[in-house]
Amino acid sequence: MTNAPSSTEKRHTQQQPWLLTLWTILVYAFLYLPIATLIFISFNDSAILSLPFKGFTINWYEMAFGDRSLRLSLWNSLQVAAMATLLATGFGLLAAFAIYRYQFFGKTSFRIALNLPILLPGVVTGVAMLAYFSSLGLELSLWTVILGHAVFGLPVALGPILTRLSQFPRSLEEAAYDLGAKPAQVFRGVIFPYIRSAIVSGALLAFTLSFDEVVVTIFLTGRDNTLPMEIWGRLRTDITPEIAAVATLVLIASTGIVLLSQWVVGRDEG
Amino acid sequence: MTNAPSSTEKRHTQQQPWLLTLWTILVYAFLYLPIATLIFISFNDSAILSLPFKGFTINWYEMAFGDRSLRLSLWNSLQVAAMATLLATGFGLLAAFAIYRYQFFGKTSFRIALNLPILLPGVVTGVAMLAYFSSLGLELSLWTVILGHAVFGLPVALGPILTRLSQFPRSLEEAAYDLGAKPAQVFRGVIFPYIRSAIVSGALLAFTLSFDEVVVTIFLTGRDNTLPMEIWGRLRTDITPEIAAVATLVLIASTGIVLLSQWVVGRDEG
Amino acid sequence: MRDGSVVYLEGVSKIYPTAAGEIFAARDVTIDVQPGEFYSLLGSSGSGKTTTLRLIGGFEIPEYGRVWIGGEEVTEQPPYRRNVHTVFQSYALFPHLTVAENIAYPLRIAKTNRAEVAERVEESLRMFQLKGMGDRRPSQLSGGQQQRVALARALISRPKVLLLDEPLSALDAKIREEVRQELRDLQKQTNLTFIYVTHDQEEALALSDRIAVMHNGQVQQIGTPKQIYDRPTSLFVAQFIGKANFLKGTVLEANGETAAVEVSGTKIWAASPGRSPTIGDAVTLMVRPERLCLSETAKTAKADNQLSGKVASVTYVGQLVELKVETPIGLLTVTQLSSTADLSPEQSLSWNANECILLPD
Amino acid sequence: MRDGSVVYLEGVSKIYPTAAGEIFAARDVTIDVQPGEFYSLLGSSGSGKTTTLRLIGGFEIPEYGRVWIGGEEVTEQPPYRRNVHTVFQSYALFPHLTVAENIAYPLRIAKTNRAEVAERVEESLRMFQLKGMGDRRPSQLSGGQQQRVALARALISRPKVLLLDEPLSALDAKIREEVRQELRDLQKQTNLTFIYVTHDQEEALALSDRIAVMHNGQVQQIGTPKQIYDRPTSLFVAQFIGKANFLKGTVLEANGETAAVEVSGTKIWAASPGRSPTIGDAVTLMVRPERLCLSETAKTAKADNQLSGKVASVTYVGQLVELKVETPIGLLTVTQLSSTADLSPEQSLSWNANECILLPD
Repeated sequence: MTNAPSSTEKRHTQQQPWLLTLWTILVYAFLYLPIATLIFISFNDSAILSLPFKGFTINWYEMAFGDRSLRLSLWNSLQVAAMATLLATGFGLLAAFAIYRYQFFGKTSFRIALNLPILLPGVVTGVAMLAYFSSLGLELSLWTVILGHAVFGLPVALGPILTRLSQFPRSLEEAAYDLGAKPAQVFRGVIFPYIRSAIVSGALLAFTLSFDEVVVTIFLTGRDNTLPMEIWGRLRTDITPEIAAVATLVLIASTGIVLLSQWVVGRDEG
Repeated sequence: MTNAPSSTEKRHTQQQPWLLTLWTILVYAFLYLPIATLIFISFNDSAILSLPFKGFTINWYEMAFGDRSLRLSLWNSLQVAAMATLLATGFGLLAAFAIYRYQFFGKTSFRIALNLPILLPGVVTGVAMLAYFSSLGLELSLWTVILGHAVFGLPVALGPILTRLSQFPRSLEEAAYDLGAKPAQVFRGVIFPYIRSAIVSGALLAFTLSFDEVVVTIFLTGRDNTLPMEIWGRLRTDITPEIAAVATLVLIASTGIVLLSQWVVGRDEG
Repeated sequence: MRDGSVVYLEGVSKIYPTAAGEIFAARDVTIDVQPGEFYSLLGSSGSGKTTTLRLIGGFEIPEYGRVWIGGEEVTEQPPYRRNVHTVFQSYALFPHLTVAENIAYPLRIAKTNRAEVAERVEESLRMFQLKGMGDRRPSQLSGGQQQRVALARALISRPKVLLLDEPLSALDAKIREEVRQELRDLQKQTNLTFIYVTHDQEEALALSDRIAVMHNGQVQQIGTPKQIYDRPTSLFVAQFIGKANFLKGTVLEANGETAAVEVSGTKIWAASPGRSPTIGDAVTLMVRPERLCLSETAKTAKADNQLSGKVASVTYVGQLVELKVETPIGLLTVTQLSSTADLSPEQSLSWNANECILLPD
Repeated sequence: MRDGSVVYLEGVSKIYPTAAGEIFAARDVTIDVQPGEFYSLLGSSGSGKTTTLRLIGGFEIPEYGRVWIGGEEVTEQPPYRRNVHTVFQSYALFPHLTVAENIAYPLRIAKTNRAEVAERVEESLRMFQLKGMGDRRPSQLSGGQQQRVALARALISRPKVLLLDEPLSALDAKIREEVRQELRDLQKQTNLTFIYVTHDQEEALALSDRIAVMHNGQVQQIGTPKQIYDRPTSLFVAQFIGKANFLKGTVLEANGETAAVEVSGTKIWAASPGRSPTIGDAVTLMVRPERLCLSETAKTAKADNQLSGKVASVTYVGQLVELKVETPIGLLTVTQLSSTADLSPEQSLSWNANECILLPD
């Protein structure tokens, strides 16, 4: 109740979230120590897949690059991922348009149904596809793997396209019609530029998913190995830091593709 | 240019999207014929995992229920999923609050970093965790599997909680403070009821993911088998429609949990 | 169709099927728009004003009735075959194109040669004060600038008619009035036909040559702003446009378009434009609050209606002062220009019969 | 602090750090609010009005200055220790609680016994015309009803001061004026202190006992609505509130608070409330368009200022007619009440010195 003058000293009103900083470090550690260990071991001059660090070497990377069966499985993986991505993105684009454009009975369930394959256990999808292909009399090969990957790649590719399309202002389309553009011109000139980045992003995601997949692949492949299967196969026979080197390379490639797809989407929005 | 009277006949302006209907049927077929085949085969009175349908039997289900090692692996799976879900949801809830509440350096990258484990190939996570645990001198057991599942369960559980929290109007919290509630009362009375459904939904998703996981599990398990590993192990030895029966049961359980979590989220929003 | 109309809708209805049955978004709408007119469709949301505009633009096809543009029937023609362009509420600028490319879009679609496109875009940028902004993206412009780009794009291929769907609603209140003036000037300069959709009565009154007031999909009244405001033909229009005092009464005498009406025991003289009232009918009288004159002494014999009044409350809202005045026939609202002078509570209220409109119940 | 104030801010500043340095969301704000007052903080977005309200509510703690409520310093107290309640712009009703549970929330938190809670909620529901809606969820109510629930909840524990953050902005234009009246009546009945944040000058002028006009975090002028409108003390306030004609000129003569100013060769008499102008100073004169009187014949010697004029344009906006009149000192805007009579183009313009405010440049 005193008639005090205006205080001239600045009051500190910001809280220091030190508890939070500690917590952040813990979460990072929980998530990232394993990955850090992996990278260390891939450069560790020791023949077992474990620390302590005994000395720096790029020996394991040289072995990995010189390994013929690893190279072959990488080539198989790239082929499968490319074809599966093409199928998934193509069908995904059409499905996205169907959902966006028309109102029809069961639209909501159509959308849920498209997402189901990615939510189902890989084991179920794998057994189901195996049974299906053998019922059709198809022989197991990389082609059956491609079809399998396309099925769960479709919802992944569909996601970004659908999200972007749902942001597409209908008025842009109407404005183009209004200004004299015919339907094909509207698609080429207005809709496609709008969703282009989402298509690229969806395709990149589908590619990564296919490239990394193991479970469905094992059920559906014939004699050919993909890269993750090859890595995994070695776990049972000779378990050396060469695996750590290969896993590190896959890690870098996967992270790169994911970041790239995030960047592609972010660039056209915002 | 005629001075015509008002037309009295109704003009038809609705288009029939028959092309779309056809397309919808095709997509459904592409995605669901394998699953339909699986279910048929599980009731098929034939010793091979293939059609044609020879007669109805529940023999394969009886065999599956009577199988001791299947039962044991189911019990292991449930234990692992329950513990991993508990860890993932608990840490996820704390991480969600950290992201929501405070502005700190690297908030965006913190969020991306939390999601990375789910985007990484299972093979990479598996090798990394194996190397990490063996460096720590931990013996492989169901506990190492639980830790592994918790790492990628965290972002899955975090997702719905974070989405719901980001919709939480800050003004509700301020209103509660304004009306006399202390911080703990605000959390109990206002924030928790708002995100409750999202926590349940996130936990259900983490549970499904853990229950279905194979790749990381194989790297991290000791002697104990989980259910998907057991199914998969049999693929190499005796491949009979018993697998189709078990896969059908897993399919039903997984679908049920996913739909349940969708329903839980949907109920509190809208 | 009526000859000379640039846009003519003849008994047009648009029906949407819903779970609860069919809804008439527009019902039996007949309007004729003359060349060079600034024609407004005024109504609240759901009144059918935007549906009517979309029927003219070709985004909807009516279930009943016909649409003529420039003497040609276009009822079932798609938008790209109609010589009308629309300025959308959201402006609908193409985000991946620059300002210049947006403006050039209709010309590029029409395969105009490059040199002419460049020249006309340059001219258009100058006309709309967008010089030097041709290379920017729409997202880098202010709301007012975006609106000018939308106008420039809609006008570059010289359509007969410009349709405007609430073009000012996305703008700040501050610049809205400025842009309103620009729009009016543009229309006068180009002598184009504007069909303007708005829910803002002030906008419609200030801008339009004629207004069609819409409600529940139907046209309620068509007329000049003065006709709509001073001579509403229905209780709905009288209530929807501006503020008014409404008095319930019974017709005592009728003399052509003038009538005496008994309101709470007092005889009030009123006008009944266009129809002769029947003695004994229950009617509603409308008188605008700014048409009631206040004076401290009772004036003699100058006004048709005079009442004594007592000021009950005064609300000050800047330019205007709103007074509630207690009179023998109830509480009346009176609006005056604000002034620095004070007001004594005892007042005499007067107004002429032609300021007091008789509306059938 | 000044004794008797129910809320007193003393030189309060709130600073936000940004990449480009510190931003003063509020800068040296000093306001005193008396018990029972309807006090408005008026400004555009970013003016600091909401920050000031949040400093009173306790949602922000100021870097400089102090805050008193009811004679007690609360500068660093959290919201739950302050005896003020807020009605949020979004109403902030708890979606998982019913209407009755929302209203009861402050009592439940204060551990009031069940019987009293039930009784007071019942009374509150009756008072706010919410009877029978106690079991509904907020999402099942209309905007106006939600606002009444927010008011009921904020008032049930009988705070000293009610803070209102643009409470009408989420309502339809149609019912906004109605609710405005209800708010004013509620404040008069309960004799509570209201601190009301708004960007709508009409709302502030119509409702407030006093208004603090804010801009860039600072208070520009504090006064009654009439003071703010008729006697702005700065060019900013004169431009922000209402419409006005601004005339640039030079002071010729000064006589206490009256001055003669030369504007484009014409001598204009003006008032300079509160300060005596210096001869030779460049100044701006402000005159409101509704204070300019038009007449067809030049009146003699009644008004301090007289000009001949020619009507250049007439815009009709319902209650008002806005005229642009060409005069020897430029184009002036004149507002009149609309009437059915026509206007001749040659007019004489007159106004008194005390309607013409001199503002320092």
